[in-house]
Amino acid sequence: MVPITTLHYLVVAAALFVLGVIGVLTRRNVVIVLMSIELILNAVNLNLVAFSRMWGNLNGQVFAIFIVVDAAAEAAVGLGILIAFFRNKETINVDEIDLLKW
Amino acid sequence: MSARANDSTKDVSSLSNLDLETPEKTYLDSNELIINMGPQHPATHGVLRVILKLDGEKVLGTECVIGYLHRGVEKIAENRTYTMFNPYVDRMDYVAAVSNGLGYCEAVEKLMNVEAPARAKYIRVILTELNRIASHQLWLGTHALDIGAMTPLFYTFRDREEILKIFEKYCGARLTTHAFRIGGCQYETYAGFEKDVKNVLTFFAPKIDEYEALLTTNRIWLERTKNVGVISGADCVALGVTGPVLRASGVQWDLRKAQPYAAYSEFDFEIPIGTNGDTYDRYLVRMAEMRQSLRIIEQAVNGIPEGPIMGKVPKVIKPPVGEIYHSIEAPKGELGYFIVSDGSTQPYRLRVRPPSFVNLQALDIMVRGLLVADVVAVIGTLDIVLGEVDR
Amino acid sequence: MPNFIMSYLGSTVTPGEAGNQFWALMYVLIIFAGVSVAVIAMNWIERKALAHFQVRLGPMRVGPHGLLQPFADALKLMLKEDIIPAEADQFVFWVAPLIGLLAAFTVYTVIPFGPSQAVSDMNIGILFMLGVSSLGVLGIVVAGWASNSHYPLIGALRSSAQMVSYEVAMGLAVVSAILMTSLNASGTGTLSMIGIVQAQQQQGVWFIFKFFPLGFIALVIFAIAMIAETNRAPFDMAEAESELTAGYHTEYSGLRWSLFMLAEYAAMIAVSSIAVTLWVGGWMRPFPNLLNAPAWDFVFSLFPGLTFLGLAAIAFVGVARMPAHSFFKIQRIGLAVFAALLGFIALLLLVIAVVGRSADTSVAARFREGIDYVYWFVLKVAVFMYLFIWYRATWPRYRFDQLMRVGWKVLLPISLGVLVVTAIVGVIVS
Amino acid sequence: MNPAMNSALNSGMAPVATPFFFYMLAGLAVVGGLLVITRRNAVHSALALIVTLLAVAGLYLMLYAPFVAGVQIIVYAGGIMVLFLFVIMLVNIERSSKERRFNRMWPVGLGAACALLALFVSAFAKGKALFPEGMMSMPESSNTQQIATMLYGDAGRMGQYTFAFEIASLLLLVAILGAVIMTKKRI
Repeated sequence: MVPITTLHYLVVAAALFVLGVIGVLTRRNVVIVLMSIELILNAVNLNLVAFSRMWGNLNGQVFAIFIVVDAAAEAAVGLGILIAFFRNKETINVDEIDLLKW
Repeated sequence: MSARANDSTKDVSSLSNLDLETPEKTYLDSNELIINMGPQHPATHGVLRVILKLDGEKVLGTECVIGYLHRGVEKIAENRTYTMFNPYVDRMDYVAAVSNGLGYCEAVEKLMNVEAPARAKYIRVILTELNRIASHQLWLGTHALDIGAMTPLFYTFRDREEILKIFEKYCGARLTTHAFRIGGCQYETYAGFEKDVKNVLTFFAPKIDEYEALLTTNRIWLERTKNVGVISGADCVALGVTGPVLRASGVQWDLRKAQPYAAYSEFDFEIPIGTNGDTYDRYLVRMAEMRQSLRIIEQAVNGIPEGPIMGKVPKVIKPPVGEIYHSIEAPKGELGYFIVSDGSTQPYRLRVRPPSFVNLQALDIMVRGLLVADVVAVIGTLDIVLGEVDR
Repeated sequence: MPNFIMSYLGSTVTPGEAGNQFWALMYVLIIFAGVSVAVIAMNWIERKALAHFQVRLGPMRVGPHGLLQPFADALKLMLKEDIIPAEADQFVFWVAPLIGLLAAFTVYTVIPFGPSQAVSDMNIGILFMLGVSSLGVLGIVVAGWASNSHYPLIGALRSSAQMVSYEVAMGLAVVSAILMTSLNASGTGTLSMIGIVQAQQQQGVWFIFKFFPLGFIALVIFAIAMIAETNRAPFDMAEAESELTAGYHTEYSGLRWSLFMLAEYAAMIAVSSIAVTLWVGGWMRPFPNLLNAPAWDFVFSLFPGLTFLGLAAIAFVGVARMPAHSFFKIQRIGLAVFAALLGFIALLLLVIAVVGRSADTSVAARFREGIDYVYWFVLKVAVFMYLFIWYRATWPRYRFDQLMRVGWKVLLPISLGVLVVTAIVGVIVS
Repeated sequence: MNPAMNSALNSGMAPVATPFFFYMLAGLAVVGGLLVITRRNAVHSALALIVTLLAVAGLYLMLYAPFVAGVQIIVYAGGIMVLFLFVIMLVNIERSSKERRFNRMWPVGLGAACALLALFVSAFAKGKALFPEGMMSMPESSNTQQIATMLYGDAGRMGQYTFAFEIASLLLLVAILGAVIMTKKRI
């Protein structure tokens, strides 16, 4: 069997990233768009950790932790906006979020 | 909550013709949540159905749907003779059957203008007060269980057994006793009755302390009951609420003192009252009432006179034409009987004023603005028996 | 074969660490079976203890003193119709109990029953445990949602809010214990479960007594939070039967319901194990440093046998006290057999203790050591489990807002304070 | 998660059956990701995302990054996903689940998918030349400690990322306040 190299991880990360991008671009449900963003962030994390392993350097892992922190903040604020929006418009459809001010 | 859950209850909201406070627009779909509590629900003490209108967990309003246990007791009375109807009243408030019988017998006696002999009155007082303790014990156990304390239920049921044993020895039945007859009592006390009752007296005082040790100063119990289900004395009076609920709101009103019946005028006892009218005060009032009942029983059993137990009552009970309202202080409040007689052997009309039914009205104003968990506590503290509410 | 067994018994590290896949798998199986048995035993003990708290007898009919009741219940639940409500989300409804069960059982991979008696010694052990046990909430939330009914939904929302809130206080209490592990010469702490117990051994004190009362307060906070985490009385808001009928599992029945119960009890044992490992010295017997003579070792190694002997004696007393009526004949025989079984186990343990008393590396000695470790660990866990029952019998239930207030306004500040004070004291001491 | 694998990874032993676990976890992650963006029901998407996150945590373990894996499980699977599920239950998803799932951006999605395909092909074609096969060895057993040193510093000195770490905590505080202000009816 082929030994597992950094490349393998990068391919998985790329796949997750592309799936995330497709989700963000095409889905209409805001919750799922936010989840797709989490997918993208995970793909980035996987890359960072894989490179950290490749170079024997922990900077990548520390970056990954910062990204997790960022993801938590993003999820909290994003879902907060979503609820505030839902309270006013009673929809969670991105296509209907088309006004600058409401 | 999600509207998935809401859709199925649209028909329930149309049932409600109460003008419930419109909920604030919330982020929860801006719809209030309507929950059917009961009739199959562990905390509604039988088959009470409460439609709760909730904002999250906050109660905006309630509506009680009753009648699931309706047996037409008042209608049955019109088709039975006065004597035959006597056992039926036991089935209304089945945890305080003796009180029900006492109220009915006294009402008919009053209508016929006969009086029970002194000894019968004393026996009546002893049994009724024993029954008051038993009823309060059952209330305490189930109320504590509703709030989440399992153990008091078993303690109270263990101790209630002693009282039920006396009932069983006296009249052969434990729950629906049919202890009294119109004009007095049918049975003389059994040998050792007084000893048994005195045993109960010495047995119970420490047991009540035991319940109090479990609950009275328990932090969680205090937090769950203090300032929960507050009702003012004026509101109580306006709604006709009676019994411990009324007294816990600071109104000193007890029919045993206010218009003494049986032999109550001869005993020395106090009417415990509360100040805040919250669930905790109602708990304290009922605990104090159990102690007062012990006092009454002690005086009664020590001063029980000798003599006949049956008054001069004709074989066929045929009260004169007229009407009468007689009420007694049942464990749950004022239990009244209104009897219209057309001179025949059967009542023309008999109307019962059950305390639980009237007290249940207070549920709505007591729980508005509280949480779902408090609804359970308040239903428990009202001490309702559905047999009596629905009749 | 003996060599093969010795290949494991001779090892001083966990099978996972030694890369011994066969024994690692065996351990997984043993722990799965052991936890299941413990859950069954806990079920019986809880019912009996609760009954005796409440002046009643509890199960008495199925088997002597109801000993077979849990098995009968399990059988009943398996045979019961497994109802999936028509409006429920079929797949999620199906998968929800499994999530909870998986989370509860995965935790056991890092629980150390002894220095080498664990599936694995992860160097992020405690982090892993907290993380995986927090996954259990997903099962509850999803179960409440999938039932598509009001009571389960409210129950699920309540319990998820509750578990997420109490995790914070719980985590801070755990951190203060982890901080104590770093009070050694190198100043390096550890997150490994085994390392935490060893740190207590090196410092010569269980962390419950360390910097008294700091360790004790942390344990109390953890003990309160763990009750909330496992949804037990007085924090059983999620399944408050008098308010929400049965909370998130109202719509569940049969086997699926029993999986929820299994997960709940497994989670109770798991959090108790964390508490034991972090504060009460894990597998260590009392005074391992003070009374470290081989003679003391021997005395303490008699405890498992004596415990079983005591249980056997109690069971025999039960046999003697049974009414002489012929109706009880089978029950008497059953209880006598059970007592004899306990006595046999006691005898076996005592023999092992005597044979393996020398501190050499023979099979018997290693075996004796292992039994000691597991015995003390299980005994300590059992004390915590008893507390769960005791609380349930004694206290009323908190209301939801009060529960959140306790979590955020009482436990959180106290645990933060304990953490800061522990850090300061630790710096001053070292 | 297989215990033998985890522990072997943590203790510096040669990992067992690495390719098997890698392909299993990678497959789980990708299938989970696919389900996230295709499921109609948001709760199903969330469950799929949980599977992906746990699989990625497993991949971190295989990359000798146990601390990151632990953080991933605690923060992502235990925290963020519960938040997501909570919000899904609060908002009305009945309507959105009946509507069209996708908007008119599908050509872009198709483009992205094609890009992915191209990436796979190119990686297959010449990827091996780009990345060395061997990996640098790291002392995994003190992974947590080394990360802590980088974040907090050691022996009185500031760590490399101490300042960034403080900023991150500030970010979290701001996020908390923002979320509370936006969702609360009345402050």
